[in-house]
Amino acid sequence: MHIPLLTIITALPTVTAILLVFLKRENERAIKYVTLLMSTVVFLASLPLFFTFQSTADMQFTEVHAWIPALGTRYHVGIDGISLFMVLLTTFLTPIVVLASWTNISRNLKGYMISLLVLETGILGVFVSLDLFLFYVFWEVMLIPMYFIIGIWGGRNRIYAAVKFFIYTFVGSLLMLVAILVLYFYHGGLTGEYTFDVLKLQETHFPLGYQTWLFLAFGLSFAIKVPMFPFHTWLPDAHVEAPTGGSVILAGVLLKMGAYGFLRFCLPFFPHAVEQFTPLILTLAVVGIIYGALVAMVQPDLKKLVAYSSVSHLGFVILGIFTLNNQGIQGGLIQMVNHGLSTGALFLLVGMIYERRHTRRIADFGGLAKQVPVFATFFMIVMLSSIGLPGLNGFVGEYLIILGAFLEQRVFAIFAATGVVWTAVYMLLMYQRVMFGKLDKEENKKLLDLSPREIGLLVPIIFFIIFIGVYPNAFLKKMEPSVNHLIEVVKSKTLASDIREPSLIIGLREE
Amino acid sequence: MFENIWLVPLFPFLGFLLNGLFGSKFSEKQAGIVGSGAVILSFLAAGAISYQLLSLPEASRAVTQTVYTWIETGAFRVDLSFTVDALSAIMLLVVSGVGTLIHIYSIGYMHGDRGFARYFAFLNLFTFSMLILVLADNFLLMFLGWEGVGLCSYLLIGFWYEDKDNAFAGRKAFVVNRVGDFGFLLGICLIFATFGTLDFDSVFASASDVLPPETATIICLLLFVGAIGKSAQIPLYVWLPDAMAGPTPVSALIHAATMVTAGVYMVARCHVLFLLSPMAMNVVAVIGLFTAFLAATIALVSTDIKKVLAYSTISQLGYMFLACGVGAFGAGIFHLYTHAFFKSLLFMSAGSVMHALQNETDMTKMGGLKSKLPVTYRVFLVGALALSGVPLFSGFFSKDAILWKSVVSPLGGFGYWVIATGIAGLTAFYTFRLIFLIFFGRSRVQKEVEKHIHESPVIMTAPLGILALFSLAGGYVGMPHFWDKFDHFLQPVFSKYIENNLFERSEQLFGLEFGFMATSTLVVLLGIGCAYMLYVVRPELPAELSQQFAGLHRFLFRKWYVDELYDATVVRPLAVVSDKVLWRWVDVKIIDGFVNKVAEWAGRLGATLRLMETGLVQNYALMVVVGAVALVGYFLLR
Amino acid sequence: MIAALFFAFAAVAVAGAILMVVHRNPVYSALFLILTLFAIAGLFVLLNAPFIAAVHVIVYAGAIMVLFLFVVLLMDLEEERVRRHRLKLAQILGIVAAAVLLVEVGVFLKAGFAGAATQGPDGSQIIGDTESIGRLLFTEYLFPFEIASVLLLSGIIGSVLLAKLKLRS
Amino acid sequence: MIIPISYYLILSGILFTIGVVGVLTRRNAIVIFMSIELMLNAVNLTLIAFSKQFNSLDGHVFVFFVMVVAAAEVAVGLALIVAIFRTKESIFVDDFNLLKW
Repeated sequence: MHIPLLTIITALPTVTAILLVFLKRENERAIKYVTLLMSTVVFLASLPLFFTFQSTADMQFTEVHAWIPALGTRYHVGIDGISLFMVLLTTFLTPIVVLASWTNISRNLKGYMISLLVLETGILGVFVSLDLFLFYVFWEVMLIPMYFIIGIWGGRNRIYAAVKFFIYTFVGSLLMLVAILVLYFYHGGLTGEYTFDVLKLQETHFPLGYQTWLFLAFGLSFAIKVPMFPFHTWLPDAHVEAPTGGSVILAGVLLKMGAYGFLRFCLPFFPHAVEQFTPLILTLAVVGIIYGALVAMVQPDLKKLVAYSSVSHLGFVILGIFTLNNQGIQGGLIQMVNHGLSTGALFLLVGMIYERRHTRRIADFGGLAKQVPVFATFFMIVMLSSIGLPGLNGFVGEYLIILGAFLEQRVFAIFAATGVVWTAVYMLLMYQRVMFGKLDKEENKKLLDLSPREIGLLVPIIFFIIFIGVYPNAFLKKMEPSVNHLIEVVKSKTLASDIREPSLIIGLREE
Repeated sequence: MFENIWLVPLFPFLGFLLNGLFGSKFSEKQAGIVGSGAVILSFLAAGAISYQLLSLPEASRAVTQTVYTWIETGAFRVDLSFTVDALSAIMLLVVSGVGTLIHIYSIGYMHGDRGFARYFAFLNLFTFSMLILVLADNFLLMFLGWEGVGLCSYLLIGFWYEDKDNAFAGRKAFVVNRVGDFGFLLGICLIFATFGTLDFDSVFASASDVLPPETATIICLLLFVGAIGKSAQIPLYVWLPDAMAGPTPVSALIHAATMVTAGVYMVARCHVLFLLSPMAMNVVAVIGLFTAFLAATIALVSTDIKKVLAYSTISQLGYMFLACGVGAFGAGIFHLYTHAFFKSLLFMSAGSVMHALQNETDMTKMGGLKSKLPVTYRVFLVGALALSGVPLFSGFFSKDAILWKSVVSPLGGFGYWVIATGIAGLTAFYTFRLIFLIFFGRSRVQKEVEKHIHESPVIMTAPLGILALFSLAGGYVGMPHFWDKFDHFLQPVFSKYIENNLFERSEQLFGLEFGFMATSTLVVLLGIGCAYMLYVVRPELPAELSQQFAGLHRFLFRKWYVDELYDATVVRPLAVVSDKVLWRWVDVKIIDGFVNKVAEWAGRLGATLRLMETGLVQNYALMVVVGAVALVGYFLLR
Repeated sequence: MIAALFFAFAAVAVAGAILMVVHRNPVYSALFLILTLFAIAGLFVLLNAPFIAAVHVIVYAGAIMVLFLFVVLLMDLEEERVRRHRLKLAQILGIVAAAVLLVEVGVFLKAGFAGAATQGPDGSQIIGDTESIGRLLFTEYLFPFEIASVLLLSGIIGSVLLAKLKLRS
Repeated sequence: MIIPISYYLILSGILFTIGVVGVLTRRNAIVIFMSIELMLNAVNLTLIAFSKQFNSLDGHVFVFFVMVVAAAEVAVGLALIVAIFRTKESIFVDDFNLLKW
C-alpha cells in the first residue's frame, strides 16, 4: 500500500493546530504536551523519508492529485536529495522549538503553538511542492504565522520588526508571483500545455532576455529570504525581536528557503541568466561573508551578533550554490543543514540565558563559565561548530564550499577563506566577553545552570553537529545524485545554443 | 600491530571522553590516572608500531590504514586514514613519550586545582589531535589535527579563564593561528585543484612530474603560511609569548615540545613539494633565520622566566625552519626531537621553580635558589646546557647538524652559518642568564614567599629526571659520521619520492665540518662566559648597560614593537571600521536608512492621499465622474 | 408631426431638468422633475412604448414623486443657504466634468453612428403594449420578475424598519 | 420625418449630464436624490430607444425592472434621509463627513 507520507507530515501540524483550537486556553499543560507529542510524531514520521530514500536523482515519495484543472495546477509533491534534508531539518527543529518555548511564552501560549504548527506546515509545503502554484501558496502561508510570532510574542520593538519582515519578504514574493505567471504563460504558449508543474517547466528553454528578468524576479525574492547582502537588514531586527522559538525557526529553516529556491528554481530554469549573474552573486556572497562577520564583531547584543553571523554563514551557502560544481553545491547543502543546527542552537542558548537574566547585552555578562559550566560547555561546542572547526559539522560545509569556489573562481575562494579568520575573531571575542573573566556582576552570581529539559533539547543538536562533522558521507551520499543531476541540467541547457525566439508569447514583449 | 594504528589516537580520545563527561564526579587521583593512563597506553601502542616498523626492510617502511571514508563527493574524496613511516614514528614517540611525562608531572603540578579533570580532558584531547596530525595520511585529516591542537591550545592557554589576560591570550593564539590556517586551507585547495587528490602518497608520487614550478612555489608558500602561524614564525609569532599564560606543563607540551613543531613536521612531510620550489625553500630559510635572530634578541632582556623560554622556543623553531629551508629536513626533525626533550625539561623545571615560589615568574624576584631546589637546579642546568649546544649534550648534535648543513647546502651559504652561529651565542647567553638569575647570586625572593620554598614532589621531579636523561644522551643517536642512526632512519622518507642529493658532497668534508663545529662551540662558550661575567661576577653591570643603550633596550624589551604595530595597523582600524563605518554607517544609515526612507515616503504619500478622503459624499461622486470622464476619454483618444 | 412632437417633448424635458437642478426650493424642484418625467413619458410613446409610458407616469410621477413631495413637506426645509464647506471648486469642477462627459459622449455617438443606418432593420415595428410585455415578463423573465418582487418586499421592510427605528440623537 | 435614434441618445446624454450636475452641485439630499432619478430616466430613455432600433422588447423589460429598483431605492433612500434628519436635524450632505478617514 502506498502511504502518502509527504502529505501526512505536511498536514499533520495543521491538523494538530486545529485540534488545539478545541483546547481551553488556560489548559497550558495539555497544549504544550499535545504540541510536543504531535511535532515529535511528525519528526518520527519523517524519518522513513531518510531511511528509505534511494540515492538517485529522481523525485521520490511523489503524490499527484488534480487540484484546479482549469488552471493546470496540481497537488504535486515529492522530494529529492536537495529537499530531503530541508524537510528533515524542519521536522527535527520543530519539537526542539516547542520544548524551548516551554516556559518563556508568557501570554497566549495556545496562539503561539498554533502559529508554530501552521508555520511548520507552510515550511514543509514549500520544500515538498513540485507545483509552482502550490509552492507559492505555501510560501505565503508560512509568512503569516511568522509575522504573528514576531509581532505578538516578540520583544519591545516587535511591531516594527514584524512589519519590516513581512513587507521585505512580500515585495520579493510579489515579483516572484509575476515571474511564475510569466513562466506559466510562456510555457503554455510554447507547448499548448498550461501547467505549473516544476518538472515540466524545467524542460523549457527560455529566451535570454526573459531569463534575465525572470531570474531577477525570482532571485530578488530568494535573495531577500536568504538574506544576501544588501537585503539583509530585516534579519537583525526580526531576530532580535522574535521570541527564542521564532528565532530558531527563522534562522534554522526559513532562511534556507531562499537558498533552496535558488537551487530548485533559478538554477535549472534560467541557466543562461545564472551564467550571466554569477559574478555579481558571488561578489555579493563574498561581501556578505566578510561584511556579516565584521559587523557581527562589533555588536553589543548577543542576538544581533548571531543574526549577523547568519548573514556571513549564508554568504557561504550562496557562494557554494553558485559555484555550480559538485563540491560547491554539496557544501552549500550541507552548510544549510549546519547553519540550521548551529545557529539554531546558538539562538536557543541565547534564549536560555535571556530567560534567566532578561538581557542580551554582552556587556552585562562576564565570567559565566564559572557559574554555569554546563551552559558554557554547550555554548563552546556550538560556537566551535559555527567557527568551522574540523571534526564538527561547520567545517565540512565551509571547506567544500571554499574548495568548490576555488575550482571555479579562485579570487572568490580566497576572499571567502578569510571568513575562517573573521568567524573566529567575532565568535571568540563574544565567548570571551560572556564566559571568561571575573564573575563580577551580582545578578550573574545567582544564575542557574541548564535544566534537564534544556539539556535534553540541546543534546540532539549536538549529536548531529558532531555526527555530520565525523561522518558527513551519510548525508552527502543521499544528496549527490540530485546535485549531479542539477548540474547536468544546468550545463546541458547552457550549452544548448538554440534559445527560441520570444515572439510566441502574447502580451509580453522583449525590451 | 599495523592494522591497529587507530588505537594510538583512540586512547587519548577515550580519556578525553571519560574526563570530559564524568570528570566532575572523579577524584583527582582518578582523573589523573585516566588522563595519564590513556597517554601511556597510546605511547605503548606507538612503541609497538615503531618497533614493528623497524623490522620491515628500509624501503617499505610505510604502512597505511584506512578506517573509513570521511568526505566523498564527486571527484573529491578524503579518507580517515593513518600512515606510519619513519617520520611519523619519530613524531609519535616524541608526542606520546613527552606527553606521558608531562601528564604525570601535571598530576603534581595541578594538584588542588578546581578544573583538574577538565585540565586532563583538554590535555588528552590535545594528545589525540596531535597524534591525528602526525598520523594523517592526507592534507585534510592533517588539517583536522592541526585545528584540533589549535583548539586545545586555546582552551589550555585560557584554562584559568577568570583572569581576563589569560582568556585574551588564548583568543589571540587561536585567531593568529587561524590566519595561518587560512593559508594552509587555500594551499590544500590548490593541491586538490592541481593533483585531484589530497592523499600524501598520490600527491608526492606525482609531484615531480605534474607540478609546474610556479604552482609549487604558490602551494609551498601557502602551506608555509600555515606553518608560520602554528610554529610562531615571523610575522605570526606574537601569540606564543602570550600563550605562556597557560599552566606551565601546557607550555612544555604544547608550546615547546609538540604543537609548535607541527609546522616543521608539515614542511618536512611536504619536502617533495618544497624541494621543487627553490624560491619557497629560500623563503623558509630566511624567515626561519630571521625569526631565530629576532626571538633571541628579545629573550636577552625579558625578565619573565617563561617568556624567555617562549622566545627561545621561537628561536629554536627558527633553526628548524632554517634546516628545512636549506634542504636538511633530517636535521630539522633531529633538532625537533632533541628540542622536545630539553625545552620541555626547561619549562617543567621552570614550573617547578614557580611551584616553589607560589607561581612567581619574574626573575628579578628570584635568585640563589641553587641550594633550596637542588634537584630542579640540576635538571635545569642539564636542559640549559643542551639548549646552549654545549658539546656532548643533545642540543649540540642537532644544532651543529643544522649549522653545518646550512653552510654546505647549495641552498644555504656562509652567511647563514655566520648568523646562525651568532644566534647560538645569544642562545647560550640568555640561557645562562636564566640560570644565573634564578639559581645564583643573592636571593631577591619576597620574605613571605621565601618561607614556603620547597622542592617539588617526586611525581614532578621523576619526569624531570627522565627528561634530563634524554636531554643529556638523546643526541647520540645522531652523532655525525660515528653513529648517524637518526638521519639514516629518516633517509628513506626523504628520498622516497624525490632525489635529494644536496648533501652528497658534504659527506667527504669531515675536516671542514669539525672546524666549523669547533668555531660554533667557541661562540657558545663565549656566550656563557659573557653571561657569567654580567650576572655573577659583576651583577650591577646589566643595569648600567641597559641604561647606556636605553633605546636599544627598550626596543628589545618591548619586543620590537610588533604587538603595538599590529594593534595600530590591524586590530584597531578593523574594530573602528567595522563599528563606525560598516555597522553604524553602511548598515544602519545607508542600507537600513534607505529601507526606512522608502517606508517613510510610502507613509507620506499615504498621508497626502488621505486628504482626499473628505467624507463628503459629493466629493466621492465627483471622483466617480472624473474617473468616468477619464475612462471615456482614454477610449476616445486611444 | 412626430418630429415636432419629439422636439417639443425634448425641449420640455431639458427645460424641466435644468429648472429642477437650479431651483432653490425643493418643492419646485420636485414639480419640475415631474414635468420632465411627463415629457419623457411622451417620448416613450413616440418610441412605440405605450406600456412603459403608462407605467412611467404611474410609478414615477404618481408614486415616487409624491413620496418625494411628502418628505419635503414633512421636513419643512428652508432654502439652501451659503455652503458651510467651501466646495465652490468642487462644484465648478463637477460642472466642467459633466460638460466634458457630455461632449465625450457626443463624440462617441457621432463616431459610432457615422456609418450606421439611422433606421432600424426593416419589417414590422413591434409595439411594446401590455400584452407583449406581459408575455415576455411571465415567460422568459419570470425568474427576475419574481426576484423583483422580493426586492420590493425588502425595500418595504427596510423603509418600515428605518421609520420605526428609535434613534439616538 | 423619422427621428434618428441618435437624437434620443443625445437627449438622453443631456438629461444625464444635467442629473450629474445636480448630484454634484446641490447640497440638499432630496434634490440630489431627485437628480439621481433623472439620471435613471435618462438611461431608461436610451434603453427604449435602442429597443426600437433593434426591434426587440428586451429593453422594455429592462426599463420595467429599473423602475422596480428605483421604487425600492426611493423608498429606502427616503427612509434613510428621514432617519438622518431625525438625528442630525439636517439633510444637507456637506454636514455629514462620517466617512472621513
